[in-house]
Amino acid sequence: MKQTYFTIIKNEPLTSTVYRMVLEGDTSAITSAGQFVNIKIDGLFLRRPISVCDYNEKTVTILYKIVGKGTEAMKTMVPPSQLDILTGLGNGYDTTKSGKRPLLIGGGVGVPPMYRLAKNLLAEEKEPVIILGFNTKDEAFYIEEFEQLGAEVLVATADGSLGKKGFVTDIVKGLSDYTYFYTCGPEPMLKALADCTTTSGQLSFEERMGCGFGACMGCSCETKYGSKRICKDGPVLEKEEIIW
Amino acid sequence: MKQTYFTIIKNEPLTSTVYRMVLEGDTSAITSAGQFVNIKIDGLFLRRPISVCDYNEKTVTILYKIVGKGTEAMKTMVPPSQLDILTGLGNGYDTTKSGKRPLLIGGGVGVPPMYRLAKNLLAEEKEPVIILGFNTKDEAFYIEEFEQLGAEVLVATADGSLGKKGFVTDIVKGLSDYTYFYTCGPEPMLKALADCTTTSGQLSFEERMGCGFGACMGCSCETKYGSKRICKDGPVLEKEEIIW
Amino acid sequence: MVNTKVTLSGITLDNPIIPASGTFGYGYEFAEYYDINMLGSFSFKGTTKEPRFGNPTPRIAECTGGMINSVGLQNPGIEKVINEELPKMRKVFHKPVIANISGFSIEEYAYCSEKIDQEDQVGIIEVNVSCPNVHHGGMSFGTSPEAAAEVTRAVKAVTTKPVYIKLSPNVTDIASIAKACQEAGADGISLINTLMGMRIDLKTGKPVIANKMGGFSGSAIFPVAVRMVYQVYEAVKIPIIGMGGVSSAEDVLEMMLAGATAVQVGAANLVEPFACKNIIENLPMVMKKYGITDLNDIIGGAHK
Amino acid sequence: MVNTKVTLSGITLDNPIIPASGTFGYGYEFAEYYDINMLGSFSFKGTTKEPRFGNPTPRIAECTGGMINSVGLQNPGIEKVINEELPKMRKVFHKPVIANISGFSIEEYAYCSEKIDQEDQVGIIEVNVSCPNVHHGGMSFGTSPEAAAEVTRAVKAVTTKPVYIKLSPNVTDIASIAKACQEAGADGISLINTLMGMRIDLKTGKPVIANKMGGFSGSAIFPVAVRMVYQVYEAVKIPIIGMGGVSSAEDVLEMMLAGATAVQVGAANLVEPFACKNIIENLPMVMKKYGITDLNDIIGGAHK
Ligand SMILES: Cc1cc2nc3c(=O)[nH]c(=O)nc-3n(C[C@H](O)[C@H](O)[C@H](O)COP(=O)(O)OP(=O)(O)OC[C@H]3O[C@@H](n4cnc5c(N)ncnc54)[C@H](O)[C@@H]3O)c2cc1C
Ligand SMILES: Cc1cc2nc3c(=O)[nH]c(=O)nc-3n(C[C@H](O)[C@H](O)[C@H](O)COP(=O)(O)OP(=O)(O)OC[C@H]3O[C@@H](n4cnc5c(N)ncnc54)[C@H](O)[C@@H]3O)c2cc1C
Ligand SMILES: Cc1cc2nc3c(=O)[nH]c(=O)nc-3n(C[C@H](O)[C@H](O)[C@H](O)COP(=O)(O)O)c2cc1C
Ligand SMILES: Cc1cc2nc3c(=O)[nH]c(=O)nc-3n(C[C@H](O)[C@H](O)[C@H](O)COP(=O)(O)O)c2cc1C
Ligand code: FES
Ligand code: FES
Repeated sequence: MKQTYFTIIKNEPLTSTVYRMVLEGDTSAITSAGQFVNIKIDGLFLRRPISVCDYNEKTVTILYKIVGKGTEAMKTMVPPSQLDILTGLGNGYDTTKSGKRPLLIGGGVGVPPMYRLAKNLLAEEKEPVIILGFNTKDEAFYIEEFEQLGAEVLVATADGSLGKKGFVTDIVKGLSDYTYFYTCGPEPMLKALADCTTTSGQLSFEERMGCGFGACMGCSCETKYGSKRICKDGPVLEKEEIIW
Repeated sequence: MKQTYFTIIKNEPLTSTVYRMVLEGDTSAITSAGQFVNIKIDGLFLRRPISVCDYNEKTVTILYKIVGKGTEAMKTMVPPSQLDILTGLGNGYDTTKSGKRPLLIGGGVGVPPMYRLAKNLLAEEKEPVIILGFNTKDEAFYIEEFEQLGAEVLVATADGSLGKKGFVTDIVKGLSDYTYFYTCGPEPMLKALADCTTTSGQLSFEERMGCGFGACMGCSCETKYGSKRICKDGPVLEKEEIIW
Repeated sequence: MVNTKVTLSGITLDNPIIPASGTFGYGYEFAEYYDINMLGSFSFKGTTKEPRFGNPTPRIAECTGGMINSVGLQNPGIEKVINEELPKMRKVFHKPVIANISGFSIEEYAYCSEKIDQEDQVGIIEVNVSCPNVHHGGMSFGTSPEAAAEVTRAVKAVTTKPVYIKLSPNVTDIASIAKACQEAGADGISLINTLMGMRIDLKTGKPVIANKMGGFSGSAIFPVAVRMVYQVYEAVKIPIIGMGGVSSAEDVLEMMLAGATAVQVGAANLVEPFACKNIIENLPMVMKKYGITDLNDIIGGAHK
Repeated sequence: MVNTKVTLSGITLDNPIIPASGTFGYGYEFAEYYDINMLGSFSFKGTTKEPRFGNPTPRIAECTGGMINSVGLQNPGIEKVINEELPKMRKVFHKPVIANISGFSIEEYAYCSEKIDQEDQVGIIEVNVSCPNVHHGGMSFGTSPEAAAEVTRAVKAVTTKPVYIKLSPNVTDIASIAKACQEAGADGISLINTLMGMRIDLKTGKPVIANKMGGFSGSAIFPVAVRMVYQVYEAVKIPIIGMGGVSSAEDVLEMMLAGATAVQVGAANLVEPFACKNIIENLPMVMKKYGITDLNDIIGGAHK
């Protein structure tokens, strides 16, 4: 973990409620896809955890959905204002277990961490299949970005306005040649995926956090191997250890 | 009273601890010298009361001393940021009682309201004598500005580094031809002036304020004519009504 | 269209927003700035038998997200309130008001309540057993179920209007005190009054407030207020007026979900003179955002 | 040069800054970020006899100037704490630590305290009679002078180290509880634990916290903490460890003026992982600003 100031260099809408923010600063604490940052916002007590969507030596990209006070405030921020951020939080996804053809399944604001994960897997010469789920076409984002990585991208929308009508599980159920799965999204989706997948996999969880770096036990969850902190021992858990 | 947003158009140091801020906005609620404004500062609960030093149809000038969190924050503000301000607070000085040759006595951050008052009295073709008291030369401000109004300006510093060595009262005691007095400054100075002046006069008081517009009774003081709210029935009280 | 009307002991308010006692004077200061008839009602400055100047100044201190006051029930006394303030108030506010009554003895509570009960414009009598600035035998009447019940009975015996007991949060068990008031005949409960708090001035090394301690209020105390409203809602059947740190329409909804039928706004009025006006104007929009068409549907909703 | 050394029951601390129990784990999380040997001491996570997972999640809620937690004393139990955590802790922290002990019965308090008393690195035993998340017969041990005194006596009977009783602020009369602990043999008083608070999620209409209520802490509660430290200082002669909302060197001075000999920092560590480090580094400068050369000179200074 590092605490540093980042400079906002881009902050733009992707849909009417999802924004992309690109931040410049010391990214050295970020070591894998699926980690998150914890952002201090003026006037709010708790920091706000947001997944790393992508990063390089100098910048980190996050995608966030406007849902409350904190994200409302983020929406109005303009370059080059500064943000106090904790980076390098959480375990992230382990790509060594992926096999040749892993599924990457993102639902809603669970989509962002899949982007860097896909990049990493492609760099490791694997053949990830990206499955993205949204409520409706207007809420969809980052489909092109994933396609530009050169990966196979399948989309489901609940209302059928884009891609397959239905849920990501409807797509997954139709697939059989995958070697592993990685996912992030709302908990009911995670549960459904754990149930319908035929391989092992890694699932990223959300929990209301006090600190985000393992100090407060605010985010604990019980697993088959004992209690784990979502912020430090997670957010990524393995399918086998999860108690639903 | 009006609640409006003002735009900072100037914010500059006059001494190492006293700053001048010029604000642009709706000044229509300001009706006399000696009134004050109440400024909302991000992150602080209570507004901060500051005297009007001068104003015209479009701008208001305030001079403030850095003493704590609020004024520290004001110091770092840059044009064209905006401030939420209540204007037109307090009774202000009544110039009709001044006679021909009133004394205007300002001590430290009690100096600012004397500026507009001097202007008003000069416009009424009176001959105000301005007496300004500071601790030391380095803390003195606005002397030239007063001189440029064309009024007589006398200065006292506690250490003698500028003007007469001593307090404003030492100057006042040497004068006899004045018709009235107006003052603003630390309470011990006000008390000393009430004691040594030979005429009636008006004194401006400070008190910790909850609202600044008469609602909370936080700033009450007992006078010979009953309890008064410094923020609404004051800050200017007449010498005769004050209970020391 | 949404419904913001709520009813307190038979009195229907256009909306649940009520400026809290001590932060709205007798209304006419605010009537200079907006038409206060848009308010659900308002609770006027705490009234005692004798005129009171209150505590010495400084009476105000800054806190994170709030303030401390030790005004100490400054008021002109019941006679003058009735003869001078109420007539002025009547000119600017035409709905039933809440009369906030304080006292230093059971007799004083009863005396003032009986007097104010005769005033037409008074809709509800709100008996403040909680002011932390004034002590009778050390602690206030609001810190024991027995004392609170005794005040309630004494006031009920001499009044005809709904009596709401306003409770102090500085207690171990708010629910038992509320229950005792209900059993003693209270028509409703107002809560919370201020938390006892203190600040020390680093420059002088002494308390900022001349009286040392004072009542802490403002957004900072909101979570304590919500908790106590929730606890009292489980303990009593009479309506609750919730308050403590309310400063937005969202806060109003949260208080009502906890169990409040109406909501008072205190310290927020002091730093945002238009706080109540803004809340009332935003309320329908915020209700729509959360899919609420009738405020009455959400009262106590968090208990379901 | 300024002196920041203070002494608690014979144990001299390099400075009065102590991370509060539950916000600093067993230290090693923070030891990854800075050398925690700069701390005066630290109070480790509350320990119970049996391992506890604690309350269901969500356990955390945002508040103005603070947060609510309902962690509910998650800990691996006294055996594992002694056998696994303390050895790890010893590697990163070389000064006497404060062992924070909780329990659901007098026997449990005594059992854990007796065990922990034998650990060399433990300097002070801090007995938490105040956790609002765990109820024994409805209310916690910290809400009555008798129960608090009983816990104190039971722990004192089986320990050799200084015993500090950590009090709950959710009480009517904190001074009488502190006094009862002193009379029962307590060597010091820690206060305050969290205020009971609640938030409701407008989207679901239900409490944010799964356990409904939780402990409210952070800057927002500072004025209540200062007031209680001040009241307890007037009531007892034993040293006080003050806490509640401390997040700056200025806050440390204010707590000490109110009567604290040392100061704990809780929620601030969670949102500013370097909070304690920053406070310790700023302290000499802020002392100079207010003309303080020795911190011991200001303890209880506001009472003079
Ligand atoms: C590890 C992790 C990674 C996340 N990554 C992303 C991401 O990449 N993009 C994105 O849009 N969102 C992400 N979230 C969710 C995001 O943290 C919340 O949407 C955000 O904190 C809401 O803050 P707010 O102030 O706008 O909302 P409010 O509702 O005002 O928040 C109030 C409180 O609730 C907490 N909270 C609210 N919703 C959630 C939630 N779903 N999970 C955890 N805490 C919550 C907030 O942190 C805050 O403490 C992530 C959450 C976690 C735990
Ligand atoms: C009617 C009136 C007019 C004033 N005019 C001026 C002016 O023209 N220029 C100027 O520099 N100062 C003026 N002051 C004093 C100014 O209000 C305080 O210096 C300022 O509020 C300090 O805020 P702070 O946050 O920097 O200090 P802090 O010490 O952090 O303030 C903490 C609290 O104390 C209050 N406070 C602190 N000092 C005073 C004080 N002397 N009087 C009243 N409240 C105080 C603050 O408002 C705040 O509530 C005036 C005060 C009043 C009442
Ligand atoms: C300046 C001030 C004066 C107050 N005077 C009274 C009073 O006279 N009677 C009373 O019952 N409550 C009084 N209160 C308490 C408020 O009515 C209210 O219960 C409390 O402030 C909590 O609400 P808030 O956080 O919205 O301010 C006063 C509060 C303030 C800030
Ligand atoms: C997440 C969290 C966990 C806590 N756990 C404990 C605990 O185990 N034992 C205890 O005595 N106090 C516990 N506390 C209370 C703190 O030690 C402290 O008394 C309280 O938070 C007030 O200080 P603060 O405002 O600086 O946080 C906890 C507080 C928090 C925020
Ligand atoms: S959020 Fe504090 S331990 Fe996970
Ligand atoms: S500050 Fe509120 S009445 Fe004067």
